[in-house]
This record gives sequence, structure tokens and C-alpha cells, in this order.
Amino acid sequence: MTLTKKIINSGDDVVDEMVEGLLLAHSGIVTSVPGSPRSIIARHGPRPGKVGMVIGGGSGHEPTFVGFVGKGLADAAAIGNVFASPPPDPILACAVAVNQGAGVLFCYGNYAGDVMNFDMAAEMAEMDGIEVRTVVTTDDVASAPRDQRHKRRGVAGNFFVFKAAGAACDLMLPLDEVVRVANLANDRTYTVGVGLSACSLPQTRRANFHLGDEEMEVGLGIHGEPGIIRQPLQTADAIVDDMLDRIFAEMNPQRGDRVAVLVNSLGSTTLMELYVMNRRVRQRLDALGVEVHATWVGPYCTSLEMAGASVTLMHLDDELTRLIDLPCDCAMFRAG
Amino acid sequence: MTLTKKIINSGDDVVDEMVEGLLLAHSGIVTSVPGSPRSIIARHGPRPGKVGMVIGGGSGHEPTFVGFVGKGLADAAAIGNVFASPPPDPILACAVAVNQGAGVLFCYGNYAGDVMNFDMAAEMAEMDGIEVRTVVTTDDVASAPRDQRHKRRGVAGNFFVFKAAGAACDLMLPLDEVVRVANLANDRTYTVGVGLSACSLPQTRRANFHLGDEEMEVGLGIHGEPGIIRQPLQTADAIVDDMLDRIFAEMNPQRGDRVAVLVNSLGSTTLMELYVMNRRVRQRLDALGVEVHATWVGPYCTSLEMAGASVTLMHLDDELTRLIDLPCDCAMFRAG
Amino acid sequence: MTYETPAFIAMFTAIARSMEENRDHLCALDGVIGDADHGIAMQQGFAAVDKALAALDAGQASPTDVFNTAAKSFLNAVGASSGPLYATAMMRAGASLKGKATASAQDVALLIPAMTKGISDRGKAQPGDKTMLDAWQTAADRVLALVEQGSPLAQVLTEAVAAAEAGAQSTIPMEAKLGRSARLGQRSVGHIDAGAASAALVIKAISESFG
Amino acid sequence: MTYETPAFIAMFTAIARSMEENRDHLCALDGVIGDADHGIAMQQGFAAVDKALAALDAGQASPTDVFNTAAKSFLNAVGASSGPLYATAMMRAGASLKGKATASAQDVALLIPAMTKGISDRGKAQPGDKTMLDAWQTAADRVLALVEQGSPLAQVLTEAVAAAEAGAQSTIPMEAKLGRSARLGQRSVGHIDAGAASAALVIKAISESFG
Ligand SMILES: Nc1ncnc2c1ncn2[C@@H]1O[C@H](COP(=O)(O)OP(=O)(O)O)[C@@H](O)[C@H]1O
Ligand SMILES: Nc1ncnc2c1ncn2[C@@H]1O[C@H](COP(=O)(O)OP(=O)(O)O)[C@@H](O)[C@H]1O
Ligand SMILES: [Mg+2]
Ligand SMILES: [Mg+2]
Ligand SMILES: [Mg+2]
Ligand SMILES: [Mg+2]
Repeated sequence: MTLTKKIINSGDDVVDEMVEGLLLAHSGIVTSVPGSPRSIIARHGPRPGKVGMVIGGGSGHEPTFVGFVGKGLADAAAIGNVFASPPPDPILACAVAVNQGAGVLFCYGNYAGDVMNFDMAAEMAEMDGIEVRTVVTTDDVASAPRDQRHKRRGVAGNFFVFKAAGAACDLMLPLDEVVRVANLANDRTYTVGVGLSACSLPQTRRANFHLGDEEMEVGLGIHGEPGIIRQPLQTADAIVDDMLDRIFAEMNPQRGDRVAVLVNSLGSTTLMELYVMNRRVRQRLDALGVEVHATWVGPYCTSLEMAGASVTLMHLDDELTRLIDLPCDCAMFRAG
Repeated sequence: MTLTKKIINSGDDVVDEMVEGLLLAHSGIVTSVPGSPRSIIARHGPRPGKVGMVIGGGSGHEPTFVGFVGKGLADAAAIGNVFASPPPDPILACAVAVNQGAGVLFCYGNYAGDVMNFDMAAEMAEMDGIEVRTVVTTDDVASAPRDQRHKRRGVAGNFFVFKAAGAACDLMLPLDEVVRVANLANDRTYTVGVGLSACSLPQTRRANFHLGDEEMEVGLGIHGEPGIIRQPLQTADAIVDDMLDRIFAEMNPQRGDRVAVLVNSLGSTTLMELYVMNRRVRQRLDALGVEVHATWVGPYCTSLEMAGASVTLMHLDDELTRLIDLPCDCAMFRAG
Repeated sequence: MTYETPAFIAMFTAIARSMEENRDHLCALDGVIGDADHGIAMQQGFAAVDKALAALDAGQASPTDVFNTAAKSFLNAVGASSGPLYATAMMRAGASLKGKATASAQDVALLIPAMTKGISDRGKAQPGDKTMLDAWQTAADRVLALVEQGSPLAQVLTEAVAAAEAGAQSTIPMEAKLGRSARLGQRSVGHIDAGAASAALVIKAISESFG
Repeated sequence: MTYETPAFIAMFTAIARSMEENRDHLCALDGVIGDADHGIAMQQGFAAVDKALAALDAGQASPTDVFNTAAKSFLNAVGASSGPLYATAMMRAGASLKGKATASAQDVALLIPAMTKGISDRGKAQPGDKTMLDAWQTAADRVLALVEQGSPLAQVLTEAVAAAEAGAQSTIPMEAKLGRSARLGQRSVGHIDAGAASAALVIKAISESFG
């Protein structure tokens, strides 16, 4: 079997070299904790009395998570190997670095590995006298039935949950309030993704699953985990309709409601395709009389070079609207 | 032969549907000329006495060109079919829409089709009493020998030339000065790209060229035009070294010089890979004592879903530094 | 024999059909040394022409109107290199029929040199630059020679097709000087120019339409 | 027969070698229902362990030190699900040898139940959830039964391997309840769990190292 082609030096070094390159590129916005290069912290985030917000997870989803560190967003991100949760040490280093006495929020996608490692880091932080609270994101509608929402994966909707929670921290809300906001944001955020082709890990350079030439996988995860159904590739409109039907079934949108929209590329799906999708998203929302308050289109939560896309809706209320609108200053994200 | 998979409705409609979707997503920043949907104009760009700046070219390079329309950048972009120059009409509509009496700059990549269509539009604009001046970008070092720089293609370096010229317009410089700045920026901008895999047009959904499983094409164009040499895939460091050797041979960097860096994905090459490349770019510049004033990393000038990347250096002087630093407000670009 | 508006509309329909059939083939040719879209440009351009002409009132429109409408719709549908080149070609062809409600056999034959002039004026290519002009110019030269000799239209067109095909084939050993493939130098040698290949097909469709 | 620090270091070297050899195979298994990285995690984790242990002063370090060093280096190299699970397993194994400079054959045999306890405490999986615990628990149960009967170490380990392999195979018809494959429900049925497959290999390497 032929190996995939990547511009890397070695699969074993790729994460460390990526971190090096990104710290150089965005040195005005982020730096790393001395002695813990995979603990990325915002230069202008933490300040006295502010709740510190630590996000993180495996690499390979860039700009998630590293790109979302900055003033008004996350104060720190702990970076793992490709598709692997970071171990507790770099998470703890983040918590220590951003702790300003007001406690720390851990916010990350709901995966067994992340939960175990972040929980270990939380225990260690508590031993250091740092109060830690955790909110895991569970926006992937396709990943478990509605009555088991807590089992769902966190995917591109991270973007909205991090934005809202980061804004709450920036507004100097206390830890309890930040946790409430993060949970509220997560509860009101819904994502469905489709995959058109596999990605390949830099260490193996082999496709991590196989899809037929004409097939797509509906509901697949951002690590290539299988979804709920494999079917022939549809048109953009049909794909979006199916995604939105699944989201609407849960969100139950009413005329006059407001949403924020994220049309996200999993990697190699182009902006051209995403904008075609966004057109359909808007048609459907218009038809329901739902107002689109803001739209983001682009590769925000990727799965290496996977082809595919996801649509996320955040069902806004007044509080979330204000939080989403609050300016922020990170390396790869534009707000407002 | 199997067709590539894309999230589209039809190859014939994809450009119009993309434009629709992007106007909806970025309605605060861009709109289109009434009756000419492929003429995208900045809501807050044109103003009395300001030189109007019109960019444009084929689709398939997003966020180039549409993403670079906004205050402090281009006032308008005319959008063609995939990989095809727009015809004169939408270009003319842009010129008419942004003309504020101070003249209009046409700035676009140097391709036969673009030159013919923009020149026809310029003639038509002149007939309408609009003064038009043209600067074509020619940053692709690999596309012609040094003594035939005027024959070179314009590729990712567009980004820097547009930024500098757009800032000059925003500073209300007169047309002559804007043209001087655009030429200066172009003369000091150098790009080399490598391709790892082909892209496919939405209408044919067939790979538009063929590369072997272990091969890369050095110097290829952003439409998949062949480059200068086809060779086995190298490491990231070796690829960057080769790119920079070609750039340095022309730029002739001196200790103490200043540059802006763009590490650009042609489509499916990931941020992870680009940051690994950026690490090497910085190592090489550090070794020469060249200061990096600013770095951009990401998909800025793509070739549909092609795998590959380019490195662009802009050899800054004080004037260009100031222009590059000037804030701008477009849908997909972060300055400063 | 004389030719009126419907004959020219039919000619464009024939070209459109040929481009439709050859779209992917022409894209593949363009892919070797260019950007793989030439078939799309030609197909889309002539489909737009066909559509615009179908909307024309054939009773009212002159042959010149047909060519001008074709030029405009081709250009606006396509852009690219082919757009200005073919649009100018069609405008020159239209100009050559100016004021005539009916065209003679000779008028029809001279459309090919007129179109060639348009392509040459717009693109400023030289024969030997490895462009569509290599097909058009070879055909135009042959047409002019035969018209000079007073050859019948059927013969003129048949020989024009053969000349265009030879002109297209002649681009294979050439090094590209203009257009996207210009930067390839030696690497462009050994491949036919896509624009020259489509030119031969256009001329063939014209010939069959009047044959 | 008794076992000292070098024996445990050698055991980890043997595991590391096996994970190196099986990396791509384990990734492929994980790819079917997970994220295709399990082989990398195991290879990278045990390579880090091997490296950390090579830096240890074998004259100074106790068996417990070996396991604690292994736990720490595995965890920090890997993260993921495997990191906390195996790190906790190794810490429990280290604790079971606490204060002993030399370990008895029975101590060695009881490492497997100790590690299993760690995995179970950390991951809170139940047997039947289609995880690595299905291999570890089956092996641990067999070990405890044989130790109870006073069976010799060689036999205990040989049977532990067989039990682990059976436990791994038993995951094939199971529906996943935990970890990345939990959302698959029915679609996870019919495929072996990658973590269970690697667990059998780890236990095999332990067995061969002491056999
Ligand atoms: N200056 C020129 N004069 C004549 N023909 C040209 C010129 N430049 C390009 N061409 C022709 O155009 C063809 C390419 O057309 P097309 O693929 O439609 O446009 P683009 O180059 O914009 O992709 C080339 O194969 C060549 O024959
Ligand atoms: N809670 C758990 N308890 C025991 N084993 C688990 C648990 N969650 C996951 N696993 C095991 O971990 C394996 C996956 O490990 P690995 O691929 O290294 O981590 P990740 O899931 O983070 O990619 C699964 O095959 C399963 O055997
Ligand atoms: Mg993983
Ligand atoms: Mg083209
Ligand atoms: Mg072309
Ligand atoms: Mg895994």
C-alpha cells in the first residue's frame, strides 16, 4: 500500500516541530510555559481575579485548540500527540500558569482519553490548591441518542462553547458563572459532520479508514470514528438538509429564534464547497424564520487532511449573543 | 476512472452558489454590485477621493481573491469561473462601483487570460472616463528566469502586494503613488511552491494532472501548471531549504534586513505541516540575521483541494513595513 | 447559394455540440501543460452562445447580429483566455458581414480569416508560439489561397479543416511562448496545445455545418 | 527463583519490542472502530519507558522504582486513553512490590492482577464493555486461580497468555460501551478491540520475558 504524502520531517517529531513553528509565527499572541512546550498560554489572557480557562486535546485538529488561545478566549491549551489527549503534566502546567486565584475551567471534547487525563490533572491541581471545574463539550448530535447527550463527542461546536466561556472569563465572571455559561453554551450547540475521505496519521501515513469511491459517512467523528450511516455521496443541498434535519429535531427552532452558524471543513474540503453549503443553511433557516446572527466558514476544527465538513448551530439567547459578539484576539479566529 | 468527491450541487452552478453563500456569511464586510453578482465590493472601502482598488481572477483560490476585499485592502474583486479570468463586464462593474474620482488600480496575477480581460475592462472604463492603472503580480520565482520577471506568474505573493497597495489606497495616496507602491511591493515579493497531489475541477471531477505516489512537483503553479522539476518527496526541512535557496538567490538578503513571511497551503496541506515548515523558515532566516517582522500561516491562496504549499517572503523596507502593519478589515485575513 | 441568419445560428449549434462532446478530452489536453479547464471554457462558452442565439428573433436579426450576440455571450460566460480571443474572433467575423442580410459562399469562406485576425489582434501571438493561432492561421492561409483560386465553398472548407488539423498537430513539437504553458519551456514540447486542438474542432464544425 | 530490578527492566524491553513490531497492525485495528492511533500510543509509550529505564541506575533502583519510572514516562509520552490506563496499571504493579528488592515467582505472577486492578480503577470499565479490560481481566482471573492452586510461574504465565488472547477474541462479538467506539453501537460488533489486542501482546511479552 502506498503511503500518503505529507510535508513533515518525521512523524515522531511533527507535534513538537509544529508547536515550535506556531510559537514563532504568533509570538505576539501566544507563548509556552517554560519547561512545558506543549502548554500554550495567551500573552494577554490571564490577569488578577480572572478565572483561567484551559482547553486542549489531541493535535491534528488545528486551528483547534492552539488557535483559540488569546485574550477573550482560552487562556491556555494543552496539546497532545496526534489524535491523543495530552497527558496530565502539560494540562497541570497550563492550570498553574493561568491560575489567578479565581479558579480554573477545564473545557474540552468528551473523549475517554481526554476525560482521564484532564481529571488526573484536575486532581493534581486541587492538591496544589487550585480550584478546577470541568465542562466537557458534547455537541456531536450523531454520536449518541438524545437521552444520552452526556455521552456525545465534542467536535466543531467547541468553537462556540470556547468563545462563550472565554468571553465570560474575560468579563471577570466568577467560576460558578463561567461553568454555568459553558454548560449553557454546550447545551445549545449542535453539530453534524460528514466525511468524504480518510485522513492519515503522520506516523503511519496510511488512510485511517476506508470509504468507497462514491461514498460518504454521515456523522463521523473528527478522528475518523465511524458515523451513523454510510451512503452514496449526495449533493451539497441534500447533505446540508440531512444535517439540519438532525439538528432541528433536537434544537426545535421557533420563528424569531436566533442562531450562530459554523460551516467547518474537516481538512481538504474547500472554502468554495463550504460557502455552497452555507447558502443552503441560510435558505433553510430563512424558511423557518430563524435569524442568523453571525456566520463562520472555514477550517476551524479539522481532522488532518480529511475531506468532509460539518455544520454547527448555536441556538442563541441574549446572554450567548452578547458573549459571542465580545471581541477576542487569538491567532486564527476573527470575532464580531 | 473514478471521479473525485466534492460537496457541491453541480459543477456549473458552483461559483454562483459560492458567491451567494459568502455574501450571506460576510454581509457586514462585502456585498455585490447590483446586477453583477460576481463583482464583490467592500461595504466600507470606497470613499470620496480614495483610489479604488480592484483585484480578481479565477475562482478556486479562495480566500484569494474574495477574502481580501474590505477596508484597508481591496475595494472590489471580480470573480471568474474556476481557474478562469472573469470576463470584462464584472471587472468593469467593479471599477465603476469603486471609482471615486481618484482613479482605479487593477491588481491581479499575471496570466494571459486575466491580462486580456482586465485590459478590455480597462479600455471600457477609460471610455467611461475612469482612469485605470494596472499592476500585475509576478512573484512566482519558479515560473520564468530572473531576466524575464515580467513573464512570471502571480501566486500567493498577491497577498502582500494587495495588502501594501490596499493600505496605500487607504492612506489616500494618489493613483501614481499607489501604482508605485504596488510595483515596489511586487518587486520585493518572492514565492516558491511545491505540489504533492493534483486538484480536480468541479465540472470534470478528474485529477488535473498526475503525480507519482512518491513524487512532488517543485515550482508548480496555482492551477496545477507544471513546475520546474519533478522529484521524490523530500522532508519538510529539505523542501523549505530548496524554496528559500531559490528565493535568496534573487532577494539577496543581508544581515539586518527585515521580511514578512507567508507559509501558504495550496489546499489540503494542513496547518500542522505549514507550522513545521515555518519553523525551518525561521531557522534559515535567523542564521542569516534576517529579522521576521510578521508571519502568516494558513490557506491564503489555494488551488482547490491540491496538496502542497508555498513560501513567500516580502523583503520589507520602512515604507512596506508600515503598509503591511496598517489594520484592515476583510472577511478572511488578519493583519498586524 | 446564399446564407442567411438561420445558417449561422445552426453553425453555432454545431460548434456547441462538438464542444460538448469533446469537453473532457480538451480538459485532459489542457491538463498536461495548462490548468485543465479549456474544455469547460469551450463547452460553456458555446453553450451560452447557443442559448443566446435561441433567444434571438431569427426573422429580425442579421448575420452580424448573430456574431455579435455570440461574441458577447461567449465572453461573459467564459472569461479566461478563450473568452477574449473567441469573442474578438466573432466580432471580426460579424464585422466582415456588416450590412448584409444574406452572405455569399465567399463571405462564408472568409469568416475563417476574419476570426483568425481577431484572435491574432487580441492575443498578439505569433505562429509558432504554440497557441490556437497555429491552427487558425494555417486554416486561414489555406482559405485565402483557395478563395483566390475561386475554389467552391465545399472544397475550401474541407481543405480548411485539414489545414487546421495539421496546424494543431504542428504545435506538438513546439515550445510554448504564450499563455499558461509559456513557463514550461522544454517541458511543453511533445504535447498538443489544447487551444489549437479545439480550434481544429471548431473549424470542423463550421465546415460540416455548411457542407 | 527470585527476580530483581534488571528482570523487570528486561520485561519492559520485551514489551517495547513487541509494540514496535505490532504498531501498524494495532493502528489498523483501531482504525476500524476508533481513531487508528492505538499502535502509535503503545509503541511510543513503551519506547519512552525503555529509554527512561535505560537511564535508571539498575544497582540503585528497586523493582518498584522501575514500575513507577515506567508509569511516569509512559503517561507523559502518550496521554490518550492508554496513557492513564497503563500508567495506573504500572503504578499498581509497583505498589504490589513495594519494599522488596527481590520479587518471588508469586510476586511476578501477581503483577497481572495488580495491573488489571489499575486499569479497572482508572477506566471504570466493566468486563463486556469491549475494552482492553476484557483481555486483562480474563488473564488476571486465570492467574489468581492458578496462584491459589500453587501452580509454577511458567504455567501461570503460559495460561495467562492464552486467557488474554481468549479475552481479546471475546471482544469481537461485543458492542462497545466505552471509549471512542462507544458511539458505534451495533457497528462495533464483529471487530476486535484494539486495546484488548495489544493487551494480549503485552501479557505475551511479559510471559516470554519471565519464561
Ligand atoms: N495570447 C494568446 N494568443 C492566442 N491563443 C492563446 C493566447 N494565450 C493563450 N492562448 C490559447 O488559449 C488556450 C487556453 O485557453 P483556456 O484554457 O480556455 O484559458 P486559460 O489559459 O485562461 O485557462 C491555450 O491552449 C492557447 O491555445
Ligand atoms: N474506560 C476504559 N477502560 C478500559 N479501557 C479503555 C477505556 N477507554 C478506552 N479503553 C481502551 O483504550 C483503547 C484505545 O486506546 P488508544 O487508541 O491508545 O487511545 P484513544 O482512545 O485516546 O485513541 C480502546 O481500544 C480500549 O481498549
Ligand atoms: Mg487517539
Ligand atoms: Mg483557466
Ligand atoms: Mg486553461
Ligand atoms: Mg485510538
